[in-house]
Amino acid sequence: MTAEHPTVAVVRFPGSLDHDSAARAAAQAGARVVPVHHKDDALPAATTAVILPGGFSYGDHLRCGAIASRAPIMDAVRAFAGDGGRVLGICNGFQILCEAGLLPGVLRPNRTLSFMCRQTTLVVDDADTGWTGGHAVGTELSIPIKNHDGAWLGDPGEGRIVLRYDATNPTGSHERVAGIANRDGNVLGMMPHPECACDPLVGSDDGRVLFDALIGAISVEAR
Amino acid sequence: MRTQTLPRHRQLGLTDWEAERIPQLLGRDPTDTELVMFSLMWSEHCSYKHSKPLLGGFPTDGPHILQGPGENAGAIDVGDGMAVAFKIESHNHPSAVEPFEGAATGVGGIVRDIIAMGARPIALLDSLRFGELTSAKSRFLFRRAVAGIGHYGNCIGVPTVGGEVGFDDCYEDSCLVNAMCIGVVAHDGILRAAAKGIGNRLILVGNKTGRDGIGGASVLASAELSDDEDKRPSVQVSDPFTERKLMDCCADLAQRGLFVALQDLGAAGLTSASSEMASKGGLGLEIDLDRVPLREAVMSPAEILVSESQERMLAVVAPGDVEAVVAICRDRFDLDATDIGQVVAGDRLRATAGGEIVVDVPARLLADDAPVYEVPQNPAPAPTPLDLAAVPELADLADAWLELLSRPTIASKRWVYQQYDHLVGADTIRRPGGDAAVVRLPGTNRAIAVTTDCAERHCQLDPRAGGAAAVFEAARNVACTGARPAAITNCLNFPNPEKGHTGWRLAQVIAGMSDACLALGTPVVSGNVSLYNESAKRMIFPTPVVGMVGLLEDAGRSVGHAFAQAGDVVLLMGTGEPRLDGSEYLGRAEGHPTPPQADIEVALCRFLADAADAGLLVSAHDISAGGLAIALTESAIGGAIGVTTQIAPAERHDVVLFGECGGRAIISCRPDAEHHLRELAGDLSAACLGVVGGDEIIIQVGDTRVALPVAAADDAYERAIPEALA
Amino acid sequence: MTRVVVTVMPRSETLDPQGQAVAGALHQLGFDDLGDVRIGKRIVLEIGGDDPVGQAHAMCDRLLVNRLIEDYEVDAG
Amino acid sequence: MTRVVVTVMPRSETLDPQGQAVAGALHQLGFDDLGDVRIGKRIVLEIGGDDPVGQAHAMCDRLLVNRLIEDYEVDAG
Ligand SMILES: Nc1ncnc2c1ncn2[C@@H]1O[C@H](COP(=O)(O)OP(=O)(O)O)[C@@H](O)[C@H]1O
Ligand SMILES: [Mg+2]
Repeated sequence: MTAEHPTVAVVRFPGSLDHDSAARAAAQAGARVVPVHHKDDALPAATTAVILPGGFSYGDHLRCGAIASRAPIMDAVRAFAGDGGRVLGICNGFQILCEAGLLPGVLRPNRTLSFMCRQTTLVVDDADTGWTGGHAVGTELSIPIKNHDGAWLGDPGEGRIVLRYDATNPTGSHERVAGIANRDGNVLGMMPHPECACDPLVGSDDGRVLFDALIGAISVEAR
Repeated sequence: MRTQTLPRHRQLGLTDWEAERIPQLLGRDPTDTELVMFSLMWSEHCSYKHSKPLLGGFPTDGPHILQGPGENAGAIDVGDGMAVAFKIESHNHPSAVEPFEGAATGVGGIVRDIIAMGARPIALLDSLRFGELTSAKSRFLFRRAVAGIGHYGNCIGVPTVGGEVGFDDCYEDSCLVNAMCIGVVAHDGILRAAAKGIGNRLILVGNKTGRDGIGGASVLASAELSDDEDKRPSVQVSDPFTERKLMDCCADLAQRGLFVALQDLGAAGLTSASSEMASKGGLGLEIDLDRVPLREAVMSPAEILVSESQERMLAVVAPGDVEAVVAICRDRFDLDATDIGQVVAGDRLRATAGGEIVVDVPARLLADDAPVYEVPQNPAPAPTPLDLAAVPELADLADAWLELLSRPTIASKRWVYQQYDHLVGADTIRRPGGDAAVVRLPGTNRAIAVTTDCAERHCQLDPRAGGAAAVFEAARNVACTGARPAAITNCLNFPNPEKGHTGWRLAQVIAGMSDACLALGTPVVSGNVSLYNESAKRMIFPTPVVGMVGLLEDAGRSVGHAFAQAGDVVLLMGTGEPRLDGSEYLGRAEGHPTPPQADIEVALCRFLADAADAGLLVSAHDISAGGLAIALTESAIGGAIGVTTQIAPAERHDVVLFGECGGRAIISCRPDAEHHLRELAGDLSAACLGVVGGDEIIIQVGDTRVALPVAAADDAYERAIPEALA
Repeated sequence: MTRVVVTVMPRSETLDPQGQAVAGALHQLGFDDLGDVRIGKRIVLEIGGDDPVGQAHAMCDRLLVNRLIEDYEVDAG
Repeated sequence: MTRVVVTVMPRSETLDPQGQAVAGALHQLGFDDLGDVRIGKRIVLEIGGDDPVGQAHAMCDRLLVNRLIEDYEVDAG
């Protein structure tokens, strides 16, 4: 079972919003998806990858991602990441990973100081993390953003920039960072929503590469 | 203070006659708490006392209607045992006082109506009206209302997929903020509000009760806004985070079959929720006010009963399930859930505080027996015809065209919808910016098309025709996406119906909407009325906002409004007589707009859906504000490609280009599909307009050639609203 | 330029969803002996002229404070 | 219960886009004699026990403050 259908844990916090679509996208890529509650203190035994989905956990109160990053399940996620397990944080999930110290930097309000929902063009910047499939550096992906605090700020040297925005850099992110991984490359946070780009009918299926990577990389390791 | 000297019932907004009626119905004098409850439940906002007799005229039946008006929302069958529940509601007066929180809590309120049906909200729309953007006040209201709607919708994870915004000086003192919500639910999962089962418990779920909006929405919405500070309630602050938890929690409890009945707490709070649940169920309810969780140290029974604290729901639950319900709310969703009373035999609503009975009235008196008033029916004189000779025909039509494109009412609304998450759920197939939005029903291959529309100038000039025009425009928008119009909800935003011609206009608009609904087979399943939208200086136009839902059997067959490829043929479908009367080009409510032609509208909608089903359309776009030239421009901008067209001249070129009327849409198709489409069209007129291609929008009227580069048009269209706000 | 501090807090009878969420989170982290939590803003301005405090009040009136839902205080220095 | 006030301020100008936006808006309203504007948070907590200030510091550490971008102060009363 685990070889063809690796178990992907999708963690749900109060105020998570994109967990269902992220689960759908992971399942489409071949995963067995297991929802995990924020108050749980362990990941399912067979977990081979974790998704922290988008949303407004705890209403974005205090600082986005801050309260969720202190939830009981996060200790398990931290341990899982420490063992080299793949963790994908999307939007609020990215904010949570930064607040949890698993990724460098912080996410600040967009340069418009308003919420921004639009399709964006991302450019692959590091093809060696395993997150972008076989796509070479410079490959463009069309994936939407939808966030209020989407401008990453930090020291890129503390991680690996996997995806950048094209020159329009809509959120005003430092170094046009759209997605950044930790130095080991197994934890990725990205503001754009690949789960909203897994079906040409909803605008694009370029986001599938990330879910395929989540699964593909795992099948390689599992062998 | 002046109000101190008024008799109590007048302070509360009851007329002398109403105050005399209460003891007659009750058989004794009401307690002060009861009087407060009556004053709210008998307000226009809660009782519809000035509009109820007229609303009866709407057609509400149809084979696909599962729930018509009267519940928290209407519901229609969408196949495979699934239903779609939807409703639109106004939050005009609170938004005028505090636009961010007013608009945000408006969204929260309509979402709870959908939750109360047992449905999962899947889409939101908003219909907005403000004064001209040259007014600082209107800019502020517009900016803050949009931010508030975005804040709430984004935070609860329901995509805001569409809506409309219009600007006219008549809304300067009375902005309109209407929100519509659509949810999905299995037929057998539809919940209703009626209390059932003597001995069942009443569980209050969600936020604590505070002094929010005491006497607020209901009193405010029932009288013209004055500067009377005393009438200003404490503003409700939105808490979308709690709403999302409430949404998830109610879905979970409904799934487990733990609800006997469910009702949201809106205007008049616990009073309205409990009296309606009791009255609908033909049973009594007992509430122990000492058990209601409070945010303040001390609140009077009346305050607890009429508090409009947001993000609360009232559920009827079997006694054996109470423990499970409370535990799930608390442990899984971090929500308060409190047993506050029970269903009892009889018909009375009884509330106790400190062991004493403070309220004991037949629930029906509060919920159903408010007085009903016939509003005066004074027909407005027919408007004077438009003197075309007095409307200067501009020498440079391209200039006029660009100017029209950059009018805020016509210009791109990207500044608005970019602040709304219109993608969450990953089922948005047609995004805002076109005609209707298309949203896939989760887990299926079907989709709904949704839109809100109005024709307020038309309604001002000719209310019956205008009411019909609003419904037909909504239907065209839905049909352009390939969907078949199914049903409508509506929000009747009007001035004071007791004055002038407003009562008559209200009746006429309802009659016109009903005509159109009957012609299209789209019954009214829900709605809302907002009256008294006027100040000493200004009255709003009659603004009946129509929210329509249409169905697409195959989500993959939906059609967008954008031209796509060079060489595609452009056809003008349908017929109408474009006029400048009441048009956006004219910019004022003057003259006689073209009355809608029901048979053409119906045939056009059918054609568009059939053509989409057959996979023959590349694009379809209805012609509305700004006329043919604007519709062509929007299709060209949408596809970033030009078009060359030829149109027969009429007495004036500006009438041909910018004149408005219903019954028309522009489609594009591959050249080899044209023949098929003409066959499908039957008697419906299909005139060849031209060909897609190039980077200019060229319109040849007789021997006059007018042209705009697509890029210049796009620039004017996109820049208008951001620049008006800068 | 004088440093003026404006403190803006939610009015006592209005709901403070942010304070409520933070209180809940602190409880879950084990801070049990905790009552009400309310969260507002602290705005620190450098203002010139003769009457910086008067100016600050004017700024509160015009922009910084929403009197319908917030109370404020102005302190010099 | 003791009332403890936690003040949280952004560490630098780049970290305070809101302060900059407000400064711009105040200038537009005609408040010309205006220098820097900084916007932070004021968190008012009711804390029980013997050491409310110590508790508040612990809360800042655990949740209330992100030291990467924010500085804070704790005041009793
Ligand atoms: N307030 C709003 N919220 C969301 N979308 C909006 C809003 N106003 C306009 N839109 C979107 O912009 C597009 C154009 O609106 P409108 O000009 O009213 O269309 P139409 O003329 O077809 O009714 C539509 O897709 C509509 O959904
Ligand atoms: Mg349209």
